Amino acid sequence: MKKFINDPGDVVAQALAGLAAAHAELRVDPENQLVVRGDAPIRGKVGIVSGGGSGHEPLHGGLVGPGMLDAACAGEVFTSPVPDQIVAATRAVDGGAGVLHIVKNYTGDVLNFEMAADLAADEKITVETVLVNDDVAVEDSTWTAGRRGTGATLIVEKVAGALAEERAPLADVAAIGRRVNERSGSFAVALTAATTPAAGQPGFDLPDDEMEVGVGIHGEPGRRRSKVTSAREVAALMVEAILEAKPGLGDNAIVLLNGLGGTPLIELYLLFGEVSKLVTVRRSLIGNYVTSLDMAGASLTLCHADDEILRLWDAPVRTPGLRWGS
Amino acid sequence: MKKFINDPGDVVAQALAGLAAAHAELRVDPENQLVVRGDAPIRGKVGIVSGGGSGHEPLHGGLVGPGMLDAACAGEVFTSPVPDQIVAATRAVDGGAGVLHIVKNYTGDVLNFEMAADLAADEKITVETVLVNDDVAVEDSTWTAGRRGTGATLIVEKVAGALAEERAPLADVAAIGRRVNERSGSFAVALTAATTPAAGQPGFDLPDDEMEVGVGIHGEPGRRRSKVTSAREVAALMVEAILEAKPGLGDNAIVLLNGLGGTPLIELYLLFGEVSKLVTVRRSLIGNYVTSLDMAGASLTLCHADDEILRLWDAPVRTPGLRWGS
Amino acid sequence: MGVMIMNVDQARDWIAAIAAKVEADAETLTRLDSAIGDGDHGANLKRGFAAVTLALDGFEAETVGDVLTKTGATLISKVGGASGPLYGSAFRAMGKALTSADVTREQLGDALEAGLAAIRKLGGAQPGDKTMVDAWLPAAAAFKSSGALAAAAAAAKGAEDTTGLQARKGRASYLGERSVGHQDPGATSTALIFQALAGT
Amino acid sequence: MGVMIMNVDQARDWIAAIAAKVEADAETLTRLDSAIGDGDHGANLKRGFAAVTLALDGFEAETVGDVLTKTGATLISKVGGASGPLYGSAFRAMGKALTSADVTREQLGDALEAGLAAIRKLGGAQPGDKTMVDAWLPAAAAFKSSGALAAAAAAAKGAEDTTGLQARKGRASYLGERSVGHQDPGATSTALIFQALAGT
Ligand SMILES: Nc1ncnc2c1ncn2[C@@H]1O[C@H](COP(=O)(O)OP(=O)(O)O)[C@@H](O)[C@H]1O
Ligand SMILES: Nc1ncnc2c1ncn2[C@@H]1O[C@H](COP(=O)(O)OP(=O)(O)O)[C@@H](O)[C@H]1O
Ligand SMILES: [Mg+2]
Ligand SMILES: [Mg+2]
Ligand SMILES: [Mg+2]
Ligand SMILES: [Mg+2]
Repeated sequence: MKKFINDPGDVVAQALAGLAAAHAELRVDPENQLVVRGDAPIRGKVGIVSGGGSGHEPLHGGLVGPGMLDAACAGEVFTSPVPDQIVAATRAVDGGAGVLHIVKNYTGDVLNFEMAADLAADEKITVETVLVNDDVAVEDSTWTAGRRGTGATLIVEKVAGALAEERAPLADVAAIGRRVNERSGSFAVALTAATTPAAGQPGFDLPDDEMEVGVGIHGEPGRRRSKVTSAREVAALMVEAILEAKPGLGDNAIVLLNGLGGTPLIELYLLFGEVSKLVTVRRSLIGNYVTSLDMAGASLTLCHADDEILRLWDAPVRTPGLRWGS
Repeated sequence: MKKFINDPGDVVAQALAGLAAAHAELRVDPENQLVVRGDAPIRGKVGIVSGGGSGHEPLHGGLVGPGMLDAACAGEVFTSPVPDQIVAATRAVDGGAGVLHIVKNYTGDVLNFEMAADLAADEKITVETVLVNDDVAVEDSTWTAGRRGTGATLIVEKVAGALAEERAPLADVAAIGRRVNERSGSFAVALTAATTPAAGQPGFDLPDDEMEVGVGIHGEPGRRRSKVTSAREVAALMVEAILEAKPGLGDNAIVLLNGLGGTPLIELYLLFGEVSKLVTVRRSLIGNYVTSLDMAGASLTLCHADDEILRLWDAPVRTPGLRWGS
Repeated sequence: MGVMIMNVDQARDWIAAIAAKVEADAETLTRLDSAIGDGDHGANLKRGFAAVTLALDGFEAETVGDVLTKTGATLISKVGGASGPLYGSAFRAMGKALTSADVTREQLGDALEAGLAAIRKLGGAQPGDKTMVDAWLPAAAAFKSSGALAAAAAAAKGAEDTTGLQARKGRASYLGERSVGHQDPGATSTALIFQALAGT
Repeated sequence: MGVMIMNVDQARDWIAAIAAKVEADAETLTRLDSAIGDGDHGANLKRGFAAVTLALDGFEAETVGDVLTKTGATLISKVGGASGPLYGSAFRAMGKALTSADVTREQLGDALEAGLAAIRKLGGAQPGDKTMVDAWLPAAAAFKSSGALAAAAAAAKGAEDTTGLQARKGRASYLGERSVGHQDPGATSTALIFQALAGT
């Protein structure tokens, strides 16, 4: 394993120390693995908390700031955070208007956030939860843990964050988050497996001419393998998989063409060019946002936007990983 | 070779087609491999043109926009652009106040930009050139082609771009670019080699426990190899190499901790945390900016800033790859 | 009333034995989790039980339940992932059920059932879904009928038998049919818990 | 006045022969450039001479120089990198020197010297710097004294002899001592140009 780390057991805290050194506008607590907006809690504003396993940077810690998250809880690599962290974050951002938890649909994340929400209720903090489950590679049935939360998380966080910034009430902020999730679908393809610092070797072996189709962002393999094909075919495969599961998402779309960590921007742009021929792009974002450590690969997220979603997507945001507007 | 491409011979134009689809505010010409600000030429504003081989994205095409470049010329992967492109870009951004060429110091880039400047002079366009040569891994002697231009290019482009935006005259814009270059040093370490689409295999073989020290961004190997060490030692190595070659750069520094393409953000932040203990950070930028396709590795750039440089660094910028301010 | 089979010190020994087994088998658990999950189950439990060991050191326990409740709470606050809340809740439920300094086999058997119930309530897994339930359920039943050695054997067999199952809960469910042919990591760590109880 | 040795059609044949050799040896050139450069020399020249082939097709040339000037201009506008301007300028300089429909060996020899001078002026390389100069220089001299076959042999030997040199120009210079032991890709492609001239 070749990585810029000191000790496989202490990667997350040390990376957060780097985030702290770079971003004085954030309150970073490397020990408890929390990232909080410097000006939180904001009186009367819904606080927005997300979190999950580390290894997906800039998600979530890099998306804390005005217009997006108020706090993020970083778990160990690919491991959801614990309730204590989530409660601490919830407390830190409660400005009296309640707190929204944005949770990716994985058993671990769901259970830990649930426990935290119970504990927060004991402290009389009102918590609502938006569950993100956009990954159409997983069948949404009682035979699975349900669809995973992936790329749409970023869009939910951006849009809900913008509405919260306008001082909308908790119910509305939660509702727009759910609306974005319902109108979103994602699909990922990996060319290599991720290597966690703890395991020290790739999570799965992938022959030199094969790709994992419908892969997850936690190093888990996909539903099937196939020969590596052209970018044109990969784009078609991803778009079709999404539209088959959730028809209509290709219209009026916010398109996130996301790198999984090890794929260079030149390939992502090339792939986006192919995707753009197949859907109606209203807004686009191309780059490494919801990553899986060093995995080479890409995910496509389509969000069938409406005017309100577009307006909130365009609203200013100022975080380490995403910034635009004034 | 596993890449999201259609045809190894047609990667650059197709990636630019993706950039065009994503960024309507830019005039992208995939065929001639040019990216131009939508509102260029701007009367009375110095036009800023850069360019170089592709594979370093977002450099340079992703750095075109208000506050930074007016145009970028994309060569083939790792191959400098040709004079025709550079002249076309120069013409497209000449608003009567002259044009600045920002050129990374590689034989190919230098020769092609020189030829282009001669041709532009024939068309009565005043061109000044800033040569960027910040990579201290190369000895600056008559026995080499001189130091390479790497990470500092981004800082030169940002700072000169900001001054040009204020309508400063060509001589001043060139002077600040040169000042940034003089006050900057960079050093890179690679954990894997880059694979160009044309070659289809890594540019060099690197054993599982070794790193290339002082590596370049065009797939060229470094000056030596060593065992992979801790992030702490890598940070010390990079800082020492820079300060030994150019003492004093660690004070009042703009620090660019740059990923070479295949290294995830969590490692870059961890590495930045170590660097931040060794230098006085005034501003920082962490991420993949001056890349070498899929190479895993990182480069450190230190720019010993003064108040003017800091002011221009902080000025608003709005490009696909870098944006802040209003 | 039956014979006392576990006191506070023996409860501590049980937890210490689990910690030792988890430490020794962490790589196996991670390897199993790499195949059909995300490759962290060994690291998760190692981190969790190391924290439990620290937490119990010097901790004043009056009852068997105190030890188990502390274990559960520590797992919840240190592990994360799916297994943290699940095992944490199981130990908390067992702790709640064992309110004396010495417990009988019947009481421990009921507590193991309560632990299972907590896992099932929180995680919603049915038997056959290829989870820790598939080891814990037969183990708890065997404990009641035939004691700790039988429970350890039943847990081990339950874990092995998950190999043929298709996962319907947890990350392994994402793989659909590809999950068949691999042993479930959580069921495997449950087997360690029951081996530790039997002193094997 | 000497014997005519090249007319317009033969000039075209020379360029066509270079294009064919570059196409055939592109992988070798790229491999050499991977070792001490950036691995694109083969692709660069292939792209360049393919463009030249297209440009010369149907192009009306009156003189040998027209063919070579067109070749040089096309290389400059299609290749990029270091070799594009260098070879492009060399062919342009040769073209400028050969202003008739038929040229003598003396004239062609002088033109080859002019090509070398253009490379040296633009790139600033000295003999021994491990560049195309180290093949072109002995080849041009051999052409003058002993003709095309000798020139081809001298270019090949010059290219081979770059192996022992430490690079002082171009990308290979970044490697310092590590550049020793590898043959220079540009010198190798220069050998192809002279082989094509000799029809070997
Ligand atoms: N819903 C569930 N009910 C019971 N056990 C579950 C459930 N989901 C997952 N598990 C168990 O948890 C184990 C995985 O634990 P671990 O790897 O630590 O967490 P994560 O899956 O979050 O990475 C699985 O092997 C399985 O036995
Ligand atoms: N200054 C120079 N003078 C003469 N030849 C040079 C010089 N710099 C580089 N070369 C030649 O160019 C060759 C490399 O060409 P190429 O790979 O196409 O360009 P690049 O180095 O820009 O990738 C080298 O092998 C060398 O022979
Ligand atoms: Mg996990
Ligand atoms: Mg090149
Ligand atoms: Mg796991
Ligand atoms: Mg080259």
